[in-house]
Amino acid sequence: MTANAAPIIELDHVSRVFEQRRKQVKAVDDVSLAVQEGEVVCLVGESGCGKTTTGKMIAGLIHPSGGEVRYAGKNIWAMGKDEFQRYRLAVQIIHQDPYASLNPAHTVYGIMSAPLLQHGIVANHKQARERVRDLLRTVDMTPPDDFLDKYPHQLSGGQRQRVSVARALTVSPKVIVADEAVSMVDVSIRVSLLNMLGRLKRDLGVTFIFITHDLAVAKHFAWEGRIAVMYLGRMIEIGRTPQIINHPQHPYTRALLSAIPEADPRITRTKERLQLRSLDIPSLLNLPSGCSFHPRCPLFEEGLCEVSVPPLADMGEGTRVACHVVARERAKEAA
Amino acid sequence: MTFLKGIAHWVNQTLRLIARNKAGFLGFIGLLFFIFLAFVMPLFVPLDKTSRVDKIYNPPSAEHILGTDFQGRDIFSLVVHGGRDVIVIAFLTGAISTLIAVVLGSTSALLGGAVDSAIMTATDFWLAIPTFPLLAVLATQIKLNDVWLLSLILALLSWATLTRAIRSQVLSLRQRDYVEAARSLGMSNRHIIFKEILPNMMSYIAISLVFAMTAAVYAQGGLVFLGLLSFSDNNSWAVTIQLAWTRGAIFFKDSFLNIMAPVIAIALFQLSLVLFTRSLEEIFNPRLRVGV
Amino acid sequence: MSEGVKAAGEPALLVEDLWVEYPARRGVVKAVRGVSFELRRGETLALIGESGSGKTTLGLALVRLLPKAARIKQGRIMYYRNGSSQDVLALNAEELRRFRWQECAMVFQGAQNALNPVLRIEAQFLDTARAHGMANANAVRERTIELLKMVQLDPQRVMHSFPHELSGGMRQRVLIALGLLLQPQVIILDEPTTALDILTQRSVIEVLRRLRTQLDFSLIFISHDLSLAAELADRVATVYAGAIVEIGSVYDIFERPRHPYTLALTRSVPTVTGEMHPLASIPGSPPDLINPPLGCAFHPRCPYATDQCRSQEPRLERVGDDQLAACWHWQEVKP
Amino acid sequence: MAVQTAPIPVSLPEEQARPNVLQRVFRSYVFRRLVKAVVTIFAVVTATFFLIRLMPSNPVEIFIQEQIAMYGMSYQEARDQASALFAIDLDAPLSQQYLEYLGNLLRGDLGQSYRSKGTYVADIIRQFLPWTLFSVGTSLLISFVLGVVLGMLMAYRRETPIDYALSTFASLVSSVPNYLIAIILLVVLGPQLRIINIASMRGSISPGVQPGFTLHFFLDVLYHAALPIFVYVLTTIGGWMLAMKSSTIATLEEDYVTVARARGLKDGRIMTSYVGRNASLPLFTQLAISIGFVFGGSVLIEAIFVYQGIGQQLIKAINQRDYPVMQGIFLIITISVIMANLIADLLYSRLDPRIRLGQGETK
Repeated sequence: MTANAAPIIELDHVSRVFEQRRKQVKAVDDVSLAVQEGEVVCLVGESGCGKTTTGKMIAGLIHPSGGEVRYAGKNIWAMGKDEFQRYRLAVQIIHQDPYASLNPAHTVYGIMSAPLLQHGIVANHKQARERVRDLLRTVDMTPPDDFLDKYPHQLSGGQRQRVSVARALTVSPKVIVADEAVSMVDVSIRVSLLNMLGRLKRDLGVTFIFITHDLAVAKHFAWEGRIAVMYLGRMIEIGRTPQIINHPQHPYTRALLSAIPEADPRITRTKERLQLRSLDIPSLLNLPSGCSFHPRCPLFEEGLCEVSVPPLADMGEGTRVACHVVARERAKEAA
Repeated sequence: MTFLKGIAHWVNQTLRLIARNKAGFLGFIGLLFFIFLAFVMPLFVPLDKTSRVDKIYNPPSAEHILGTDFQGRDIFSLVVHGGRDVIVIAFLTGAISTLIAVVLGSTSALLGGAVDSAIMTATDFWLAIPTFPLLAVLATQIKLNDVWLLSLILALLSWATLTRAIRSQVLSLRQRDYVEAARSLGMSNRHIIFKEILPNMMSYIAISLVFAMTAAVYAQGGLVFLGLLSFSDNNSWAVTIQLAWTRGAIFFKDSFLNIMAPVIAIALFQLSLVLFTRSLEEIFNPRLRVGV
Repeated sequence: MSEGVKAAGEPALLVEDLWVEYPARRGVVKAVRGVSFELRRGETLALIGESGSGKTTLGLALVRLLPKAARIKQGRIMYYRNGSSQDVLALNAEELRRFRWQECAMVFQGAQNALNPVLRIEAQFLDTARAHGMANANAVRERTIELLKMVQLDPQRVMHSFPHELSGGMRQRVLIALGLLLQPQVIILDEPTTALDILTQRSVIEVLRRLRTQLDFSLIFISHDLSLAAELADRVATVYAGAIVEIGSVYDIFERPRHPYTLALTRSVPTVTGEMHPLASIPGSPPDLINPPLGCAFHPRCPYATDQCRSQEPRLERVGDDQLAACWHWQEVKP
Repeated sequence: MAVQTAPIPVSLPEEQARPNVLQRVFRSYVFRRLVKAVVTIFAVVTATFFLIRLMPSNPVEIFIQEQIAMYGMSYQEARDQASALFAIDLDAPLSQQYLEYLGNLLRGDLGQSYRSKGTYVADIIRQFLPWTLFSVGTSLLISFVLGVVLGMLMAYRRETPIDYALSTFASLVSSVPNYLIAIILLVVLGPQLRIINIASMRGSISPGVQPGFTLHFFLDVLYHAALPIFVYVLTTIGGWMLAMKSSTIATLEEDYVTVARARGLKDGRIMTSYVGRNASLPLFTQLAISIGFVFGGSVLIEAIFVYQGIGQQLIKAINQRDYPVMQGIFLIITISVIMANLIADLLYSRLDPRIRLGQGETK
C-alpha cells in the first residue's frame, strides 16, 4: 500500500474501557473503520452507543485501550512530539453544546487568535485580526467586526456554533469530527449550519466524521458518504448512505429507521414499525452475552444470537452487517 | 498615556462592578476604612506607651476620644496601631493557604492517579480533625512577632477545605468542552491552565482568599486571647483584648471601651471582609465585565 | 385514532387574548402576546415553536404555574366540563389546587427530574391521590397498578423504585401514568420526548397514541419537534415570538401552510423516508422577546415581507375551513 | 422479513442489585467509613504524639519556671523539687515512648497527669467531656434545626423585609468570631446592663447541686450552659440559614417541585417532603465540618464563660505542658468529631436514596 492510498483516518480494532464504580465499562468495543480523504462518514446511534468516545479517539483526545488509531497510515500514539502535534492540528473537533464549547472569559477574537498566535500561523495581532475576520466570513458571520469583541454569552446558540467551527478552521484541519454539532440548535438555525458545514466540505475538501443520533440529519449531510451505525459500543452496520437509509439490513438499524417520526403526517402515520421484544436498552455495566442486541431483537434465535458475537460480514454493495441471522439468510440466497 | 487611560478605565469599571452589589460595596468601603486606619493613621497618631496611674479607665474626652485603658494609655492610639498586624497576618495567611490550595488542588486534579489519592487522603485526614485545638498546641512554639511563621501555621487551618474545593473546581473546568477544544487545537499546557482554566476560577479563588483571611483573623485572635501565642511589645487588637481581659476590664463599667473598642474593630473588619466577597463575584464574572 | 376534527361543540379549554410578561435584566420579556385558541374535546393539539418562542410560558400559564415574577397582563382562560365552566384565572388558591391535576394535568420537559428523588414511585402516586381526597390507599394502589400496566411498565417493580432507578423513558411513562391518576379532562405535555432516544421516544409515542383511544381526555403537547406533531396531533398551532401565527388541522399545517414561518419550518426538517430534497434554511435569528420587531414579528426573516408587514401586526384570520393564519400575504404563500 | 408480533413489551427497572446485595453494599459502605474513621484516629494519635513532644520546653521546665517566679526559689532548688515530683523519664527514646503509649492506649489506658500525680487522664475526660458534649451537641441541634427552618423561610419570602432582615442578621453573626460575640455578651449583659450575674453562671453546675434526674439539677445545668449554648447557636446559625436559603432557592426551581404544584399537592406537603427534605440534604455534608469547628471553638468559649468542659482542661494542660492530658483530650475531641462526622454521613446516606446504593462515594 502506498502512502497516498492510506486512509486519512483508520481505526483498527479499537476499544475503549472506562472504569466506573469499580466496574469495567466497554464504551467502545472492537471498532474498525477506514476513512478516505475528503469522505464523509456519519457515526449514528443512540446515547451510550460509544459514538462520542469513538469520535474523541479519532481526534486523539482519548487514548484507546486496545487497537490502533492511525492518521495517514501512522499510529498516532506512536508518533513523535512534532508529528503528533501536526496530526492533532489536522483533526479538529466541534462539540455538541455551543454554550460549553467557548470559554466565557474570552472574546471571539481572543478565542480565535490564540491558536493562530501560538502556532505562528500569523506573526502579530494585526494579521491575526485580519485572519479572524476572514474566518468569520467563511462561517457566514458578517460583518465580522460586529462579532470580534463580543463575549460568547452575547451570542446566540447558532452564532456560537459558527464560532466553534471558525476556531477549528484556524489551524486548517484536514479532518473535522463534528460531535452532534447541530443537535442543540433550533430547527430554523440547524439547516443553515448544516449547509455551511456542507459548503466547507466541498470548498475546503475537509474530511468529515459526523456524529449524530439523527438518521435524517445523517442522510442529508452524508448522502454521498457512508453511515456507520453503532449499538452499545459496537459497530453493527456500515455502508453507503443511500443503502443504509433505503435498504437497512441489521434489525437494529431497521428498528431505528422505522421508529423515527417524520415531519409529514401521511408518511409518519402509515409507516410500518418494527416491534422490539424489549423497550429498554441494557446497561453498559451489564452487557448481554453474544450479540448485545439479542434481548430486543425481533430476529432473535436461541442458541445462536446469545452465544457468540456476530462479526461484521460483507453483504455486497459496500455494506457490512453484524448479524448472525442476516448473514445466514444472505448465504442461503447466494447458495 | 493610553496605558494610564487603560488603568483608569479598568479602575472605573471595577468600581462600578463592586457597586453593583450594595452589601459588597459596603464591605469594600469598610476594607478601605480599615486599611486607612491601620496603615495611614499611624503616621499621624503616635502610639501611646506611657502608663499613667492617674488616668486609668478614663471615659472618652477631647484628649482621649475613646478613653484610656487599665494603664491610662490612650485607647484610640491602641486601636489605630493595633490593626496592622492583624491585617498583615490575615492577608499573608490567606495568601499562603490559597497558594497551597491552588497548587495542591490543581495538581491533584490535573495529575490524578496516585498523586490525587495521596493529596485527597491528606485533606480528608486534615478535615476530620478539629484544627483549632491543634493550632493551640502548635502555637505555643511561636510568638506573635514571627509574622511569617505564624501565617504559615495559621494557613494550616484552612488549606484543606480550600484544596478540596479548588480540586473539584479544576476537575469540573478541565472537562469543559472548551478545554478539550484547546487541547485539540494543540495549545500548550501553560495556555490551558492559565488562559482557559484559571480565568474561570478567579472569583472562586479570590473569595476563598478572603474567607481564609477571616479564618486567620479568627485564629490569631483566639490564640492570643487564650494566652497561647506570646507577644512582647506587639500592639494588635487581639493583644489589647487579651490584656483587657486578663486585667479584669470586663468587670468594670468604666472599662467598657478598653475591651469593646478592639472587639468591635475586629468584628467590623471581619464583617467587611465577608461582605466584600459579594462583590468579588461580580468583579471576576466576564458576563458582567462587559455590562450586558 | 381520533383523526380529523370533532364537530364543533363546547371546547375543553378556551384561551382568549392571553398576555404574559416577566422582568429580565435587560427589560420586560413579552413571552406570550395575545394568544387565543380553543382546545376541543378529545382532540390533541400541538403547540410547535422553537426555544424562546414562549410556548412553555404559555403552557405554564394555562395551569397558572408561572414563576412569581411573571405576570398575566390580560386574557381569559375558560375551562369547561359537563356543561359548567370555570374561569381559571379567577380561581382562588384552593380551587386552583383542586383544578390542577384533577381537571388539568401538566407533565414537564423531558421528565428527567419531575419526580421527587427521595420518594418511591408508589408514594408519589399516593401523595397525589391524597391531595385530591382519595384517602383509600388500597384503591390508589390498585389504580396505580392498572395505570402502570397501561403505560407498559411492570407495576410491582416500578412502584417500589426510586426515580433514579428508572431510565428516562420509564420515568416519562411513569409521569404519564401519574397524569392519568385523577382522570383529568385536559393533559398538557411539555416536550414529552425530548432527550429520549429514538426507540424510547417511539415507545412513549405509542403509549400516548393508545391511551388516546382508550381514555377520554384532551391533550395539548408543547414541542419544538415537528415530526412529533405530525405523528400525534389532530391540530397544530405554530408559535412564533410569543404568539400563535397559524393554527389548523395537522394535514393543513403540513400540506397547505399559510404562514411563511410554518412553511419554512416544515421545509427545514429533514426526513428519512422519501426522496432527498434540499433543505431550506430560515435566514436571520430568532426574535428577541424583549424588543420584538415592529409589525409582524417574523418580517425580518420573511421572504414575503412588505412595508405593511414592517408596520402593522397581522391578526389571526380564517384562511381555510379550519385554519387560521396571521399573515398579510397568506394568499401568496405557496408550498 | 416477517415482523414478529410479540406481546406488548413491558419494561422493568434497570437491573438493580437484589435486596441482599443491596444490603451488602450498604453494609460495606458503613464498614468502609468505619475503617476510615479508625485509620484517621490512629493517624491523629501518632501525629499529636510527636508534635507535642517536639514542642520546646517540657512540663519539668515549666514547673521550674513557675516555682522560681512564684516562690523565688533558685533554679537548683526548683529543679530538685521538680525531680521529686515528676517520676517520669523524659529521656527515654521517642520511639519507645510511642510504642508504650500505643500499647497503653489499646488497653484503654490514657495515662496519668504529669502535674497532679495520681490523676488519671481518663478520669479528667470522664469528668469534663460530658459537659462539652452536652453544650456543643445541644447547640448544634438547635442551630441546625432553627437554621434550616429560618433558611427556608428566607427562601420562601425571598426579597421581602423578612428575608432582608434575616439575611443581614445571618451575615452579621456568621462573620463575627464566636469568642468576640461571647465577650460582647458578657460585657454588655454583665457589668454594663447588669442583666445577668456572670459569677453565678460560671462552672457547669452550682455548688451543692446533686446530679440526678431532678428538675432542679436539669434547670441548673441549663442555667450554666445557657450562655455557651447561646453563643454556639448564635455563631453557627447564620451559616445554616444562608446555606439552607440558597439550597432551598435551588430546590424551588427543580422540576419536581413545580410538578408537585401542578399535581395539586398541598403547600405544606410540598414544603416538607419535596422542598425541605431535598434542600436540607446537602447541608448534612456541611454538618461534618461544622461539628469540628464548634468543638474546636469550645476551647475559647469555655474559657470565656469559665464553663467546666474539656476545652478548658485542654488549655490548662497546654499551659502546663501536661503531655498525657493534652494528648488524651485532643484525642478524645478528635474521636468525638470523627464519630459525629460518621453519624452525619450515615444519616445522610439514610436520607438520600441515591447515596444508599453506594453511588455517593465517588464524590
